[in-house]
Amino acid sequence: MTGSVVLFVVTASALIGIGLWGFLVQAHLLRRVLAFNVVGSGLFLLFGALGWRGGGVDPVPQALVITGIVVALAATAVALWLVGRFAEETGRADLPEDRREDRQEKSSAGGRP
Amino acid sequence: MSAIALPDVLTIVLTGLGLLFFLAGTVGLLRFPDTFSRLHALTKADNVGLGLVALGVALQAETWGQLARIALVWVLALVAAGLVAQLVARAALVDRRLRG
Amino acid sequence: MTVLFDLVLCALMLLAALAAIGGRGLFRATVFFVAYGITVALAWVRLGAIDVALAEAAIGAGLTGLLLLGAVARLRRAGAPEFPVRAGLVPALAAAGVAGATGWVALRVPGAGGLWTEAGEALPLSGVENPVTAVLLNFRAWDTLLESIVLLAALLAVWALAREEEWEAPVGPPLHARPGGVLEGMARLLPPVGIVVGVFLVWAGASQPGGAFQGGTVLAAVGLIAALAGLVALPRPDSGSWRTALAAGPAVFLLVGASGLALGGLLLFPPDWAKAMILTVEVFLTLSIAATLALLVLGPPQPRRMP
Amino acid sequence: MTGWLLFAAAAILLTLGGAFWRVWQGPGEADRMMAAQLVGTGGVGVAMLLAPVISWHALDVAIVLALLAAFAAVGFVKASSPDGAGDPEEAEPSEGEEGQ
Amino acid sequence: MTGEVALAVLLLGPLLAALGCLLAGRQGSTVALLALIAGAAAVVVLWDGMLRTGPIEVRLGGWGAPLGIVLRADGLAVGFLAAAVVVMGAVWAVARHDFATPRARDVFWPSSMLLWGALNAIMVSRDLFNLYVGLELLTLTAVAMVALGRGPGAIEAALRYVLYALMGSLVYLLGVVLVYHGHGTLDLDRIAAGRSGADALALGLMTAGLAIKTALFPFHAWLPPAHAGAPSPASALLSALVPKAGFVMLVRLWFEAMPDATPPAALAVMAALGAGAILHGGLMALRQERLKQILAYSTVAQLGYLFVMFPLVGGAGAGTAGAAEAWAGTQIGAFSHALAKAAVFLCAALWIRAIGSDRLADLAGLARAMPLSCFAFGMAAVSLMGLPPSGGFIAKYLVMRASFELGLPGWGLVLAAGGLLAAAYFYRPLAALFAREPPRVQRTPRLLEAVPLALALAAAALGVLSQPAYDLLQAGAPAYARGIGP
Repeated sequence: MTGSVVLFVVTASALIGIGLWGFLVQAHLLRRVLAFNVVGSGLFLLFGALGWRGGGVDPVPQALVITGIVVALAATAVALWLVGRFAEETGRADLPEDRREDRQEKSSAGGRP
Repeated sequence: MSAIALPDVLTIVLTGLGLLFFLAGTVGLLRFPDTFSRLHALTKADNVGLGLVALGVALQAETWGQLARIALVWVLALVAAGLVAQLVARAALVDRRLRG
Repeated sequence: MTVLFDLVLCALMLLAALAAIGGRGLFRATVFFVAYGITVALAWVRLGAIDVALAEAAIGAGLTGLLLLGAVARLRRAGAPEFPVRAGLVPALAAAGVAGATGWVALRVPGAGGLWTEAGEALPLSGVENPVTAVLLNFRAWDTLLESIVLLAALLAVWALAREEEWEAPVGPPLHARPGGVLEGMARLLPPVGIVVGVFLVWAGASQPGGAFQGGTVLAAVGLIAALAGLVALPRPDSGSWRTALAAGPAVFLLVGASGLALGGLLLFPPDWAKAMILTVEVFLTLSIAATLALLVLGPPQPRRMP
Repeated sequence: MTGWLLFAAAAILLTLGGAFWRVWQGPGEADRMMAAQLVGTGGVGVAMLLAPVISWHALDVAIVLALLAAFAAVGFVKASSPDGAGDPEEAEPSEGEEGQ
Repeated sequence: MTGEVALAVLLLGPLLAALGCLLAGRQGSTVALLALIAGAAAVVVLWDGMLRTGPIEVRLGGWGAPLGIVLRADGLAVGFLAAAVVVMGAVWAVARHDFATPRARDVFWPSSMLLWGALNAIMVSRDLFNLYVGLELLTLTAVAMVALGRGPGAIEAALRYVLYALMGSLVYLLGVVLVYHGHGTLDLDRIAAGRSGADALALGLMTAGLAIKTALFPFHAWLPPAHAGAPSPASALLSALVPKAGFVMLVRLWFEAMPDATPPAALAVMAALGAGAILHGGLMALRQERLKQILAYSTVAQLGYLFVMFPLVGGAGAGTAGAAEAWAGTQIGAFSHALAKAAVFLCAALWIRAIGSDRLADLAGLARAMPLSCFAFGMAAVSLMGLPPSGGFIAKYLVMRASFELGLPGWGLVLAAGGLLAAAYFYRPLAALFAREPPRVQRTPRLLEAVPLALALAAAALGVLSQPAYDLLQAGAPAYARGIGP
């Protein structure tokens, strides 16, 4: 059974890496929320895979992962509605500091007012 | 033949057929030229595939509870697929007309 | 043969995650994320953690998908531009570093074996047979109580986004559907089935996979389908009955927890009373979770334009 | 038997890979949503095939997946309607702009 | 037993009150007042019980570690519980008049009670995952308050806050997963008893996550816009209390759970980030045009003070009398910052209500119309600068003396530089307030101005009467903080 554990641990770590990369690289806010969810599910998979033995997973990580999934949903809902409201107000879906065309002007202004 | 019990044989045959229908549905999804023919292929093949798999697994079931759940899954999938296909088709039509 | 299945499943998960994050087009990213949620739910089934698979399927594939699709539509209507992924070496190295280090340490460091034995020994005293429910609603009841309140806090944050004058408006967009149409037919057919499944999941949670969160999520989902078809009059944020529903679960949990003080300890469930106390808490908790999740997905109150 | 069921489950997963290709290509949003529907049905099939192998409670997961796979499609259809809250069937394609 | 009842009141009370406020609608503030009175009484009971019998421990559900969750009210926790009640009470007094509209009222009162409840839960929890859920609840309530702000930047500030917070809590959770893998438990004391190869990486990840949540430089970008954008009474809560939760968690992790996984280099890095926060926060505060932005950057700087103690308490200094001084000084500094920062933000709240703006130019000559609150602002500024007689001064003095004793004078000089910068960025608002301009201002009830004054006096009193605070901290302090070798 250890072969499968290694596979799931490696996959979970890779998912965390993909999600983190997506969160750091993306400027589009909805994609960053999506990347957050990928990191979250990868992290929970890692938690489950490490607690995996024979037929099932250690009940404590299972309970914590369920709690984590619900908390992640709550945070995602808040973030997505904020993104929607931000887009309605500014017509943009990225934070000012991530905007490419503002970068030149920002560097000359020397940081945020 | 006695080495494998009859229900197991039937399960293998049914799930194998189901698998083929899933394959057909996917091939249809990939090969067919336009949205509506894909939708047609997908909905038909997929649900028959699922039905066969459900029958195959039902043969392995041990309690009535499990049989009831398998039946519920199939019915739900059938209903949902039918409704969704109709909605997706209509949305595609509206989408085409707006962009058309 | 299990290795073949595991390899294909893991490949699909990675593929879906990469496509969801790397690909162009918001809508495509969202569809890939829904597909990703389904593969992760299957991974949890493969690990034998059915409780978590239920939660992931209901939340990951279900509610999160609806939230994302709604957000994509809203961004498109607000005219927010999309733009390609920016390549970046430093972020890639940082992400690879963290992921690599985590994977390496997770594989190299011998596990301490977790809490299998402790949970097993304490299970008979917990009042339920399903160990996960025992952990959630007895051993670590304080986490679950705080978590149900996190949902309420999130809803308050979402409602705070409404402008001052919008507060009197009903919650969510002005949902409507063609009378007698397919969407309305669906909204009449699925909810009864969903309610049966949801209630079953909650009731069965004591002895088999299921529980308040999974059941509550399914109930929220079918409630939303009815709302999406315009069959349900959406409440206003200041509607007393809905606020009572929101507060009922956490309130009962708090009172039951406080009553433990009289029985000798905070959040104490004496073995012979535990099952009854846990079930009461679960019933009210499910009601509140379903109401809170549904309102979270519907969003802040929005004024109805006069037709 | 478990070997066969796992093989069949792996095969259905591969067909989901095919559906991923349609999601990637598109070209229309309806095509992508259709493929997502296939992924949902395939997921239900895999969950059912795993039931006899891992745990019969996997059928509950299959039920939830079947119930909620339709849910995402409803979300898509609702989101793609002109005002984001309507129903594609309201916008009768033949009568033009009736759907706000 | 009474200790457990008091703790129950402080943990379940605020949550029940939040539900009460949600249902009470217009009477939300009265429900909140009742909860605050009960909470204050509970803190007094805890403080007294703590001094007599030492830390109060509660095994939730009777299970105890490793399966159940253990709560412990030690000196540090009771200190922050007390600071939280005082600040919440003051914010209640000022906020009663501010949140009149149904939207603001129905969101602020439940959220503030939840924020208070989450803070209390974090201060006494001994379980890593329980701390995560508490921190998430704290963050979501804080985001709700920032989103309540009416200014143009409020939505953007809340969005940036949520994004930083989301990733911070996940990075922290990744560390928790590795700890559970290595130790098989989530309880701080059982983790301290064991060793695991994953400790270094786990502590690094948890620290990074908490540094983001505590807005420690260079992860502070989200704090200034959020604290400046939120309504002023909410800003007082955000600046005075919220980042302290992440700080206390870091202290427990570094010095109580994993003292051996913290090499001197890592301790120095934490202090260096603290120094960076002090300098960056101070310099940025000098360049702001609006009072609330100055105060927000002042928070970034003041949070930097708290991390200077790391190389003094751990590493070479571990177990010496100097370490105990540095630890006690830092905690007293955290308490006095909570009181003083709440005072200045509440002053800002009163002034914005009176003249509608917090631009320095508009504040000119306000002292002649509202002398009480301007004097309170001055008193609080004295504490934030670390001048005698104030809690801030005692804190700075103890940490500087410890740094010289332990042969690491550099960190002491950093604190001195911080004090100078604080004096510089507080000079501009003070000069404006006490300028000769004839102000035209709408009357503000004297009683309201007494609230920030009370807080400022409390911050000053912490300097004069630092002995009770010192005794409280020592009473429940773990070994490293009592000058006893680990």
